Amino acid sequence: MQVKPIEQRDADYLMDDAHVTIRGLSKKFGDVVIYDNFDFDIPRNKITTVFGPNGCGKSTIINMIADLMPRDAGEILINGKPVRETRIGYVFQNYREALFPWLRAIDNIRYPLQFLNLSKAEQKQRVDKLVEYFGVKIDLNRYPYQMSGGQQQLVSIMRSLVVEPEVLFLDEPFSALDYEMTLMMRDQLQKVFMETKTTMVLVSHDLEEAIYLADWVLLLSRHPAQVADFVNFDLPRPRHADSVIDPHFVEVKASCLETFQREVRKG
Amino acid sequence: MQVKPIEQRDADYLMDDAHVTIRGLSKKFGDVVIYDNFDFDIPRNKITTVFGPNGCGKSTIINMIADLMPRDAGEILINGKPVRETRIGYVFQNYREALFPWLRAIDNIRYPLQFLNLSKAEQKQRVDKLVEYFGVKIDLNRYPYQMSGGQQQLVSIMRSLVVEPEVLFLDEPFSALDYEMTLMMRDQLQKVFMETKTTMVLVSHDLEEAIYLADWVLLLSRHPAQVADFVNFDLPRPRHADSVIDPHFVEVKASCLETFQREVRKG
Amino acid sequence: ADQVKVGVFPVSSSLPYFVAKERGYFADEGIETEAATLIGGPALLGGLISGQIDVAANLVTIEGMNGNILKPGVATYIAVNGQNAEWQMEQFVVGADHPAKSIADLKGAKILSAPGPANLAMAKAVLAANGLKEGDYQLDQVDMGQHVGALQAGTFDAGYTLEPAGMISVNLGATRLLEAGIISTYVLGDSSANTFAAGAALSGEFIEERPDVAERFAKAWARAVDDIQNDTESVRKHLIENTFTSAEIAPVIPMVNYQMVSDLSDDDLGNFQKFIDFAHQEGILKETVDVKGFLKEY
Amino acid sequence: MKIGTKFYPLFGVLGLVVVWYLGVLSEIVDPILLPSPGQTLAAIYNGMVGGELLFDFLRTIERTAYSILIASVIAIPLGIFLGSSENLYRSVEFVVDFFRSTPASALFPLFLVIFGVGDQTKILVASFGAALVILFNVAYGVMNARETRLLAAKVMGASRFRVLTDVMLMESMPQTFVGLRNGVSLALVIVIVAEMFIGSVDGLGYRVINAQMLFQMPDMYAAIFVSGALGYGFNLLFLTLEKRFVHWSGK
Amino acid sequence: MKIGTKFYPLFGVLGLVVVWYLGVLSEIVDPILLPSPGQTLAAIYNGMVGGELLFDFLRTIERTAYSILIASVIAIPLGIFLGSSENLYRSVEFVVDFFRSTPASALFPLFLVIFGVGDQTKILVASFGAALVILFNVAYGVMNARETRLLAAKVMGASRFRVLTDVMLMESMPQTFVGLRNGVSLALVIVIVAEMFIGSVDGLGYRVINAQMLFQMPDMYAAIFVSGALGYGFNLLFLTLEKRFVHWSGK
Ligand SMILES: Nc1ncnc2c1ncn2[C@@H]1O[C@H](COP(=O)(O)OP(=O)(O)OP(=O)(O)O)[C@@H](O)[C@H]1O
Ligand SMILES: Nc1ncnc2c1ncn2[C@@H]1O[C@H](COP(=O)(O)OP(=O)(O)OP(=O)(O)O)[C@@H](O)[C@H]1O
Ligand SMILES: [Mg+2]
Ligand SMILES: [Mg+2]
Repeated sequence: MQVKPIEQRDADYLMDDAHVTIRGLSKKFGDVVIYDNFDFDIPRNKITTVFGPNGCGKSTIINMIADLMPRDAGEILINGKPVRETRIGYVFQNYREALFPWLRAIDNIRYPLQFLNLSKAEQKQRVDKLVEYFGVKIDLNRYPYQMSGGQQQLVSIMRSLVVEPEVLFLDEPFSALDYEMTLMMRDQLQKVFMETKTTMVLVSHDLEEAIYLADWVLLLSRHPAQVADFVNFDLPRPRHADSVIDPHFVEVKASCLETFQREVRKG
Repeated sequence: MQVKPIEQRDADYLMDDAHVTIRGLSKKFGDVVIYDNFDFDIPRNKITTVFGPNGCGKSTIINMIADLMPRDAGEILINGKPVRETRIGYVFQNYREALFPWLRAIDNIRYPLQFLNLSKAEQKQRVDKLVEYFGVKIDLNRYPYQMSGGQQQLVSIMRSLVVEPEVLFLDEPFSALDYEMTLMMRDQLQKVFMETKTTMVLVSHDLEEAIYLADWVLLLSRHPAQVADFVNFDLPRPRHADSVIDPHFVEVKASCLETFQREVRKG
Repeated sequence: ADQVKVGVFPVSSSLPYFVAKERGYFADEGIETEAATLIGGPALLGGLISGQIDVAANLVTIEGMNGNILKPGVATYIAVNGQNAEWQMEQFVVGADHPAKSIADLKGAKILSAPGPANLAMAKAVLAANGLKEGDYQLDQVDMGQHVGALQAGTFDAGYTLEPAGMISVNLGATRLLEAGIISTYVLGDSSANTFAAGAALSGEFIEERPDVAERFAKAWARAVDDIQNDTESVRKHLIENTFTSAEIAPVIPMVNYQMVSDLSDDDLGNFQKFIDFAHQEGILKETVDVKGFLKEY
Repeated sequence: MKIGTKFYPLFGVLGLVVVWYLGVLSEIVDPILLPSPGQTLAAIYNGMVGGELLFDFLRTIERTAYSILIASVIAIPLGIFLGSSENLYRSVEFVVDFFRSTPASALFPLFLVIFGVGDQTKILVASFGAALVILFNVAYGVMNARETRLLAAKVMGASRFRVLTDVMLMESMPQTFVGLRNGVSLALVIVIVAEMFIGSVDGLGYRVINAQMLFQMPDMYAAIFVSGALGYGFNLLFLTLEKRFVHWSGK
Repeated sequence: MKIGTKFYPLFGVLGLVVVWYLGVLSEIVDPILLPSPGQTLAAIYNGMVGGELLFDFLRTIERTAYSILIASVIAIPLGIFLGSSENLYRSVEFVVDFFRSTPASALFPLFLVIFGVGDQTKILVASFGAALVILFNVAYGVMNARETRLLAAKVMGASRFRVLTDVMLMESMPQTFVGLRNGVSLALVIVIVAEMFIGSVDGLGYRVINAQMLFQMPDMYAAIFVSGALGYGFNLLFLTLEKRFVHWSGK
């Protein structure tokens, strides 16, 4: 797969049914230009994964979309509205620093509900439904530090989902987990996606993971960040351990790797 | 590939030209039996990678071989001699905590040489040779904290190689590095191996990495740790990015994954 | 020269030491003194008991006698300082705006006291002699350094204070003097009687082991006392460098009645004993002592 | 940790007592000046069981407790306020550090002038000293609040004020307790020094100085040891409180 | 950080001076008791330029420097020794903590008895206080040495002794500097209190008490402020040393 010049590729990643639209986005840190007049659309009800070299701006872009970081110029709309008027979810890489250790797991999950206009009963129902979705067997009355890393990240994901967000952002959500936990959590996330069809944007530094979970893989190059490729991966869900040796998977991976080696690493 | 009962598998992993021989090894932490009468041979001049679920005892075994941890019973010999009489190298996962931040990189590398009987000139020559091997372009007069993670781990590896160890142990040496760094460091390590043929034992929690680097992959199950499989992978070196889509690689990976899912995760 | 270690409390009561030192009287006797500045009786007495000093230039007599109870002879006085209505030291002052004209008028007042159990006991005794019972007033002990400030700030209505704080606060216009020499007046019953509240003490060890040095030391001391008695004005300058005294107050600061033990009259001895007995009666001294046993004439 | 380790501190205490006894027996120091451990223990016992020492002990506790209370009430909110803006904290940092470096005992005169000589001055000087320590720790705690938690709260829809109360306040708790522990030690020291030197009719400092004036050495050492024990006790108390209320700290 | 932030501390100082002036102008406190900032500054200037204050300042520096030197020489090796065996440290921990909690000023009498009445007592009490703080920090630094670095040295063939000198010693350095900074603050406080209350003929504490006795308020505040500045200066000095010698700390 050959990377086309920017102009021709537009059609590939500016789409009609975009959930998040990014137009003319610019961002500098000091003198370093991270984004320069960047346009991109994030598809609705899909998982878009973002893969790119360190420091290319993966976290920066989802932070700007989530309004956690100011942008220098440009417009970002979720469903045509500014972010402030949208419910979003965000899962941080470092769950240890994202959960509130002074609250029990269940209270961590409940925390964002107080900012919605919900009755106690509705709140309870939301949480119950979620717990059911995940088939959670762990004791949610424990404090985060009494749980394993995977359990904590699960709580973190539940906390972000309990508000029924329009878009869920995940910044390397599994990279602090060990291999087994990662495998389990990928499958949990996939299950949730299949049930809720929530639009998700997931940053990963593991190419295999990025492809495994994706409907679309966004490959970013750097200085400033550009779309090196935007690859569709349509292996039917649920995917499982064997998917990684499926020929289609291997092919997409090879193509991504090639792009990464050629376009991205040189940056 | 079917896993054979222990008795029948002996021949596979107890070999004639073993570099490290482990016999009747037992280790408990409190009431938890990690190893119980464990036998294993590590082949000479090969890279053996160890893969297994968290907490199965990967670090424990290499620590016991390296005499960093006492064993409850059993015998471990390197080249027929006890560890104390052998020069070994050890690369820790957490290079930040393994390097001495008060010494410049070059002094970190030189540090172990003072425990050998070498003249100043010989010491210098050793270091120079090593620097040449690695084609090091970084400034070794910097302090570790002034270097990137990859550079630090490189220094850590050089420090372990400078004594020309008989066996080099690496406990998840790249897992704290980012994707690009990891790719580069794998290739560096492979290069060193091809030049020196040093026997290496490398623990990895990334199956792809474990296979990519290995001549032999040791799959461990847990409670107590047992050899779930010991797989030969003989793709010629140097291996490179494309090797991971080589059919032989994919096949070995599929087999390992299957073993892992069936034998290991259940533990 | 013979070495003598002297503990010095840098207040005007130590004046003979500074005079003898600076006028070369010790040198004349072949004595070289080494001074250690020590604030307060406990430090001085501790020095005498442990043999770290040979002489305390100015040791409160009650404290010295207390030491003599624990270790007889440890503080043997060669000179004592008398204080009374004329030789002012302890006194009652009252806020400038306070209506009190005498100590008896201090009913209901908040009074500060010089610190330590002895001072507190004296203050209470004086108040009692003026018809004020405990509960008629509030009495707090306050470190000497704070007296002027506390009186100036009006935190207390009145104070049982010592020189030079008393004089400074009067000069500042913060207070008026109510009555001085009150121990003599109310405890000894005679406003002109000498209250020997402090003096120069030698350790028993010093006297026993180097009797000749002790004698020469006393001789030098006597010369200084003599100078002070006969030419009060010329000795005052020795206060400026050596004690908590500024050049402004040095010329006017009240003096105490410096006396060598050998010059004490029988009345003096009687008053001294009475003072010590009173301390015992107030519970400040565990036992009573015969003061004559701890005086040494040279 | 094995059960045996519980008893290790006893070795240390034993060692101290042995050294002390040797000092007394060898008469390196005059026995009048240094009483034996036995005499001191007896003085502690007599003083604490029905004696005056107990009363002084309680008075010192009372003063220290008031100081730390006042210090906390002022310094914790102020520390959160200052810590929530780095620029603001930088502005006052020098002044805070300067006063932290000023020996509290040198400040007695100033406080006497402002607050008078009563009990309140002792309490207030101690509060002042403790408040600076607490302030500084709370402000640092707030400034070092995990960025990620603040962002997490923000992204969930918490207002600036809610971020302050829900996250910053909680985040600063471990450091606040460090401040409280250092603060209470300092407050105790200042209270005792104040009782010793600015005049008082009770309290451990008074007992020390009084015993010293009367040259009752066993009583003096009794009071000194009780002071040490009190300091140790306060420290232990706050450690226990910390374990309870900041259960997540260090995990 | 922008250049402007360098000047933030000035705002704080300015605020302090303004409050002080207001206090003086409003005559809330008697002007005799609280001199104006200007008078105090003048007293500092006159005292430091050719006056006696400079001499006292230097004397206090000298005493504090000696104390911290003595404390370091004793506490650092001892701390390393104790810290290298956890059991050993546990044994003495209680005694160390106990004495750390004992107000150093309460120990004056004991030290007078043991070390005599000279200047050395002030220095030694201060050393004692500082040594406990340093000891405790060094021991913790050693005990918390990164396990991995110890293992790394061991696997490279370092003997137990070399591990101690090459790794533990270096590892404990950052914490040692924390101890030194706290220690020097404490030493300064004790030296000043000792100069105030044990008796001295020079030093800042003597200057404070002397000015107080003579009721020379500008001089007293001058001495107090110089004490504060000295404390701040010591702290800064050790921070600078730390940055230089423990360049890797916190990185
Ligand atoms: N607050 C900041 N101030 C200055 N530079 C920043 C800041 N945040 C990020 N950068 C820089 O901007 C670039 C993009 O950072 P970003 O965190 O988005 O990278 P990333 O793609 O998420 O990398 P990683 O894979 O390491 O998570 C990097 O070079 C980083 O150093
Ligand atoms: N010092 C110790 N004390 C008690 N238990 C220990 C200790 N070290 C390891 N263990 C336990 O022994 C088991 C094996 O530990 P080990 O570190 O060898 O696992 P590992 O295979 O290296 O795991 P990982 O993939 O997490 O590195 C684990 O269950 C661990 O909890
Ligand atoms: Mg990132
Ligand atoms: Mg491990």
